[in-house]
Amino acid sequence: MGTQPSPAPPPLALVEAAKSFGMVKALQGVSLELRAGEIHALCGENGAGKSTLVKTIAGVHQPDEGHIEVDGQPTVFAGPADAQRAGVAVIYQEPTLFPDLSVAENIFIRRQPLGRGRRIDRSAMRAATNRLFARLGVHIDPDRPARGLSIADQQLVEIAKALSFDARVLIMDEPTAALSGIEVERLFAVARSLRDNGAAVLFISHRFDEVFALCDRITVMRDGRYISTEPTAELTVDAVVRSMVGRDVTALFPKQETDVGEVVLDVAGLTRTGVFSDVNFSVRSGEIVALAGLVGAGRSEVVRAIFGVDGYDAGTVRVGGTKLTAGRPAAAMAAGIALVPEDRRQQGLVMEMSVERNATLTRRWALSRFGLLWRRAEERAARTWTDRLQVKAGHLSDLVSTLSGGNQQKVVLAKWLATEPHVLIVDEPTRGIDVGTKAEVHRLLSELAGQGMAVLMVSSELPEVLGMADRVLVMHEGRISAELSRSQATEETVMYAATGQEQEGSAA
Amino acid sequence: MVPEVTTPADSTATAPSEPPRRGRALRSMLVSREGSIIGALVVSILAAAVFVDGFASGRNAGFLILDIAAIALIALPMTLVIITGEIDLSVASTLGLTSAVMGQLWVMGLPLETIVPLCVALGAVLGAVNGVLVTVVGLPSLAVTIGTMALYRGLAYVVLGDRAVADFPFSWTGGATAPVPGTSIPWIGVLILGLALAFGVLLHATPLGRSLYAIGNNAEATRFSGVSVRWTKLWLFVATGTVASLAGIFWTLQYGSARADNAFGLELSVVAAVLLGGVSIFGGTGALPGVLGGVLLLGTIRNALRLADVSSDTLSIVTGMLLVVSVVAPNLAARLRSRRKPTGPPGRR
Amino acid sequence: MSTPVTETPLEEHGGGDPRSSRRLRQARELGILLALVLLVVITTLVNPGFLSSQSIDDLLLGATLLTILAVGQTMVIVTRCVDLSVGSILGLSAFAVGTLFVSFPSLPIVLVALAGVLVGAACGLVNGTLVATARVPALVVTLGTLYVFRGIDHWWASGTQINAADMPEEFLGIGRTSLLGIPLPAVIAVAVVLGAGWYLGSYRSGRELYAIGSEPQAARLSGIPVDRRVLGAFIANGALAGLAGVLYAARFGTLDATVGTGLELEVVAAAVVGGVAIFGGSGTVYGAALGAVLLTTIGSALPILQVNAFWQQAVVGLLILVAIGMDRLLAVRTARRLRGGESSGA
Amino acid sequence: GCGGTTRGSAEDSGSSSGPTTEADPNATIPEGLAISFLPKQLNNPYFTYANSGGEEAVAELGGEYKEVGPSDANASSQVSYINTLSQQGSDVIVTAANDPSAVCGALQQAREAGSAIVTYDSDTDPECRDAFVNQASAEGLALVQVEMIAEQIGGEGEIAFLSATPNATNQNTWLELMEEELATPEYEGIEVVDTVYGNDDDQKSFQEMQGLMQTHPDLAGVVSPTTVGLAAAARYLSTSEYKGDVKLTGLGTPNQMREYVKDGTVEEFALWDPKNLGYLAAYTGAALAAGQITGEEGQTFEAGRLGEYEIGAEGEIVLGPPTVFNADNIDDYDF
Ligand SMILES: Nc1ncnc2c1ncn2[C@@H]1O[C@H](COP(=O)(O)OP(=O)(O)OP(=O)(O)O)[C@@H](O)[C@H]1O
Ligand SMILES: Nc1ncnc2c1ncn2[C@@H]1O[C@H](COP(=O)(O)OP(=O)(O)OP(=O)(O)O)[C@@H](O)[C@H]1O
Ligand SMILES: [Mg+2]
Ligand SMILES: [Mg+2]
Repeated sequence: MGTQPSPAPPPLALVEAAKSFGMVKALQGVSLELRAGEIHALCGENGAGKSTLVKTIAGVHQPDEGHIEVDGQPTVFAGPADAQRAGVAVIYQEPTLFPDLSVAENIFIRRQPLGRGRRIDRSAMRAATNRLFARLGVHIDPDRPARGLSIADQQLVEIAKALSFDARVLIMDEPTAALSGIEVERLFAVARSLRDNGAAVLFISHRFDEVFALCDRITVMRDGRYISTEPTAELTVDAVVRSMVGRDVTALFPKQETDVGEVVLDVAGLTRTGVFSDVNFSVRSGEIVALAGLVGAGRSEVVRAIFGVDGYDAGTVRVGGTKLTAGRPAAAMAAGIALVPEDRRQQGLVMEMSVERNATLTRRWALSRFGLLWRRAEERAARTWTDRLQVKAGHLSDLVSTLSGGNQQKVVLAKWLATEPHVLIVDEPTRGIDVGTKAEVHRLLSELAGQGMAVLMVSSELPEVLGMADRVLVMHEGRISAELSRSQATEETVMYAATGQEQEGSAA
Repeated sequence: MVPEVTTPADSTATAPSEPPRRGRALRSMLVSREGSIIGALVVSILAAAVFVDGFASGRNAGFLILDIAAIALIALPMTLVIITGEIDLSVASTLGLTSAVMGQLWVMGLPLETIVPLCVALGAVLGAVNGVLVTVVGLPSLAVTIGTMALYRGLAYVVLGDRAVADFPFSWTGGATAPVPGTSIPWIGVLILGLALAFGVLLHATPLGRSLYAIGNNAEATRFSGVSVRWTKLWLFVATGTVASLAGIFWTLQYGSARADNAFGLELSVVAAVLLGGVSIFGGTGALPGVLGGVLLLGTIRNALRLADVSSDTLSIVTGMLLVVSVVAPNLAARLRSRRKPTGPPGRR
Repeated sequence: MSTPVTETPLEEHGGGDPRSSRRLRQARELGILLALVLLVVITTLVNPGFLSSQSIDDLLLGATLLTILAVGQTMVIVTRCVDLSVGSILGLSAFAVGTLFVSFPSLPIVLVALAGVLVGAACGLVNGTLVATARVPALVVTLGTLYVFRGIDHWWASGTQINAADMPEEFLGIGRTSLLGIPLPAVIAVAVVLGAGWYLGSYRSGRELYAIGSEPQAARLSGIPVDRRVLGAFIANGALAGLAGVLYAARFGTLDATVGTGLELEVVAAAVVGGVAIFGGSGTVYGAALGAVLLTTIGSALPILQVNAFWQQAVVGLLILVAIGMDRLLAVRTARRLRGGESSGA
Repeated sequence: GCGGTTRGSAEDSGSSSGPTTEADPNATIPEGLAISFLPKQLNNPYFTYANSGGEEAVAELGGEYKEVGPSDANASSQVSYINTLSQQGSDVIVTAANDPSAVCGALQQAREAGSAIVTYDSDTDPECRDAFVNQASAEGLALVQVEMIAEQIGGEGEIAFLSATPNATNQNTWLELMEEELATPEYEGIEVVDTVYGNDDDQKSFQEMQGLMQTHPDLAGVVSPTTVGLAAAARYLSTSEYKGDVKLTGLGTPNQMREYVKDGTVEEFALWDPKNLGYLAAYTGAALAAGQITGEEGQTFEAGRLGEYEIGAEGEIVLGPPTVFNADNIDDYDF
């Protein structure tokens, strides 16, 4: 590392660390210094080893080689408790809450304020929780159970938990993936104030605007290796992307112009009491329609109802003119709908099954002969689509849980594209996906539309919405508040509609 | 439903605990878990044949098969149920209730030709009750079937009370245990083999079987893939009830005695055999050959030890140890492997 | 989405009722209490003798063992484990107590009782070690040790029986003396319930048991010593089963190798009826204790209500189904309320 | 010549042995007879004690004694053990049936394979065994219990039965006979108000007793024709307010009941000597295997220290009249 040494040894450093999982070398000779009073970004493609690095620093994994230094002293973290004692607080990529415990207890587990006789002092704990939420500018009832919190709220509780440590080192692995703009701003404000008070912060995100707005230095990783560390001021997005991918990335939103055909999907008066109501829209073949809105607007719920995994109370869904039975995903699939869900770990993939079986799960019946499944046919079918999407996996029989997030997302896409749908619904298709893969996904979507597929895309990323969609539907509190053509849709018009302000720009 | 009783250990410790190796997943699975059970079975059969007087005879083989018949029958659908992450503890009570109803109907003068189909239908209904409570109402199957275990056994007593009905015609009772002509293998053995084949093909080579594993691993993602998790589970419970009542009919004829307390406590033996056969209690893994191996292994060891005049206390200890060792050994082996090589199984220290 | 355009009202986050979970739990326990009261009232109306002091004593004594076992089982179930070997542990510990009295008639009673508890704790240690250290599913392990402990018990007893005459009068007296009008074993059971409830509710390590059952993976990431806690829960459960064995010996006086056979599912049923989630993470020992008392009361009320003895088991089965069904209903309603908090505007 | 004398010959002669052949009262009992005891449940103290008598007899006969059995009192587990014994070529199987019909098939197969079958304590269907050694005639037992309770409650009042399992063969027979006896004019003043089942489980019996007391406040006496039930009921009474007021009698062992007889909870109870039961069963088996008897009514044989016995109807052999135990004689017995 070529930067000049700081006067005091860094509070936390990783030295020449290596870590393998079976055949996968997740980390190889990676060194990283987190300095007091600095926000440090870590960038890299999916599977570059960022989360593994975080877990190594947090004591979840022990490095196979190399070691950790605390204040310059080599240290061994035998478990997360050791890291916590050394003042390291971590927000993991996947929320790690206890659904049955109250929000306050989730934040203070193992460190609950004690009263007389070492009993837990509940009122002190509640007060402390409220103070933390006030700092984050949110209000979540400290006494409610964590079960049922939206993903955004879960993430906020995680952040509050990390803050409560008053840690010397704060590590955030994609904390903003589920947050909306305002919450992100608040989080940044808090992170900056921590930095100004002398904490070392490590920030991981696939959103470059955030990285450049917040961080002082950027470290890039590729394929488990350390590539570079540079001050943010001396870098551009293109430069970072180039070192991440090892080559230049072509256009992020390769929108093709297509011929829009017949109406394929037609949704009328769709209502689910308390969640969304009177949702009307249609999608034509060859068209990409984006469903935009703030987190919690009910977009995922609408597409889940269309696909039939959730029921609905009123309204109709038609595909190619025929009405779909409510609440039956099999019927939706038969009619040619595919849904790539937003939560790939819970809804998209069977993590403990092989890549191959995940890829063919949607086509079990189509691939069977005389009611029996033959390995050969399965393997061929799986290979076709994983090859087309360039899934990086050691072997098709490897468990899908061993793939990186981005590659997992590709497997989900593969399993649905294999059904050759007429209507492809994608919910947050690029959440947590690196730039390279993101561009590929976008190219793929646009190519599919070009071939006449009707695409409905739920996305929280405005650039993606604006870059990809032929038409934008904006949802606010369970209703469609605006429908914008490609030319009408701008950041302003979409955000106005998303926040519920009536706009003259909304057209039928 | 997620599997209800899980260890606090990471999921990786319980799901396939070995790191995925190169090569065919199926083959490595056979080499590891089912293979070792079947290996243990072969070894114990050979050892018993050499060292235990009277083990290696056709007559004894017949006894052995009759001994494990009910367990083997119920273990087949139970395997599928456990693979989907559920469990059915009411099977022995279903068996008992079927037996009681069979006795009562016989006392009332119905011919057995009518009684048998009625009893099979009853089993399907009892299974459906479990299934509806689990899938439609959404209750955990462990709790539901503890409840119906008490309920069905109680109903059996309500139906038949403390009586025993034992005057079934010999043509039926004798027929139930009669051997296939020219051999000493009872007919029931052939029936079990046939059913095992059917269930095996269903589980391992059909789209339905594939979705059972998927459900056991992640029911939500499976539902998102267009599988009707509810219907699948519902039918599995119906199948389990049906087979349990078949076992009840067989049991009644085998012992020539319809009683409310027939097969009391059998559910734990069935679950033990299935788990010994390498099915994970959390669902998602396991194979039918392994389960058959597990059933036969338990039966063989008990049969051989009895012939060797080992007392029933020891039998009980051996059964328990076998179960514990069968789950502990692979885990310890994996740990030792990971200690030797720096590359450990995922997610564990 | 780096360009926040307008202020959104953040106050709307995570709406829902305050303290709804605790209220749910209380509603749950009140429900059982209500069922219990109803049962007692009806039975007393049918037969006033049901509330005589003798029969209340009998009832309390009868519920003692199941209550203590249910408390121990709750501690294990909240960590998402289960212990099916409790019946065998109870049998082993009871027989150990009897054997000690036979072999060393001069040993002080307290010491013998302690030995009984220790035998239970040792069994719990075996279970816990296998579950926590070897990382194997609790259901499988304890199903195995159910057979093993029972086998050891049989092998040890080998056909002998220990009778009341073999045990000191003062020891058997434990089952007969009463404190402030309440039988001593019942007092012990109440103390166990309160102690365990207090510990689980107000101490860090107690709350960590709930955390472990709620989300094991997260528990590890939070640095909770999961293995140690689970081991502890199993040892505590074993010790309580041992204590139950001691009380069994004192109360019933006749001991052989079959003591406690088949208790395990009844204990789990008591916990489940008492609202302890079989998935772990929620439920209280108070609920479990109420469940145990309710099941015992049903056992003694049905004969008095002239319900055919053959119906008893069926009624217990129905009750279990109703109890878990009610849990589910309450949970669904709470979930709806929690969700409704945010989108009620729609 | 009938019956196998050794394992090998037993197998060889196979189906030729059986009760149909002629009895030879003078046949000698061969050395080395394999006599196996299969109780309802292993490690049950009652059977352990009874079988010790069997062991004594087998030693006198110079045979090979063996005791096997399940640890749960199940007919199905018993069948496995019968099959095992038959496979081992046991010359004599002495068993107490958990279910009169469920073990029948297996016993008959064993018989075909050359084993002599003796039942003791609980019989099976008569056609499945060669002889049944009855601990006491059912009538004798019923009578003595009725006499005891009638005398204790002064010939008048409500009584109840606390039995074993609802389908225990012998208990049910006794209950039936006792009710018949109580229906005679002599016992006009006595009314049977209830019958409950403690399943031969100590705790359950205890609770059932307690239930009886609450349901029937005017209860004058309880008869428990099972050792487990009697001991549990006595223990309940000894510490309850009903002690002395409610009379208790039935069948029990002196060791279990000594305390309650001495503290006045129980005045009198009865039982046979189980040890003699096992002893007689062993001799009966040996006599069958040797061909001295075939199980026909009227045949006689020597049973060691117990003297000569004659086979009654349906192959039944009665041990003798039951013994009544009370404070005067209880210390003379130790079982
Ligand atoms: N527990 C594990 N077992 C096996 N392989 C693993 C495990 N955890 C991570 N890996 C592998 O290690 C590599 C690095 O993964 P990691 O999660 O660190 O990537 P990442 O940079 O965080 O990616 P993303 O941006 O998608 O979150 C990947 O190839 C992944 O498949
Ligand atoms: N896990 C959950 N449990 C209960 N309610 C939830 C949960 N997740 C979301 N909700 C509720 O469902 C509604 C819609 O939530 P959701 O956040 O999925 O909407 P969305 O528009 O799809 O947002 P996004 O997809 O960007 O996360 C909200 O009222 C939210 O509170
Ligand atoms: Mg990551
Ligand atoms: Mg969404």
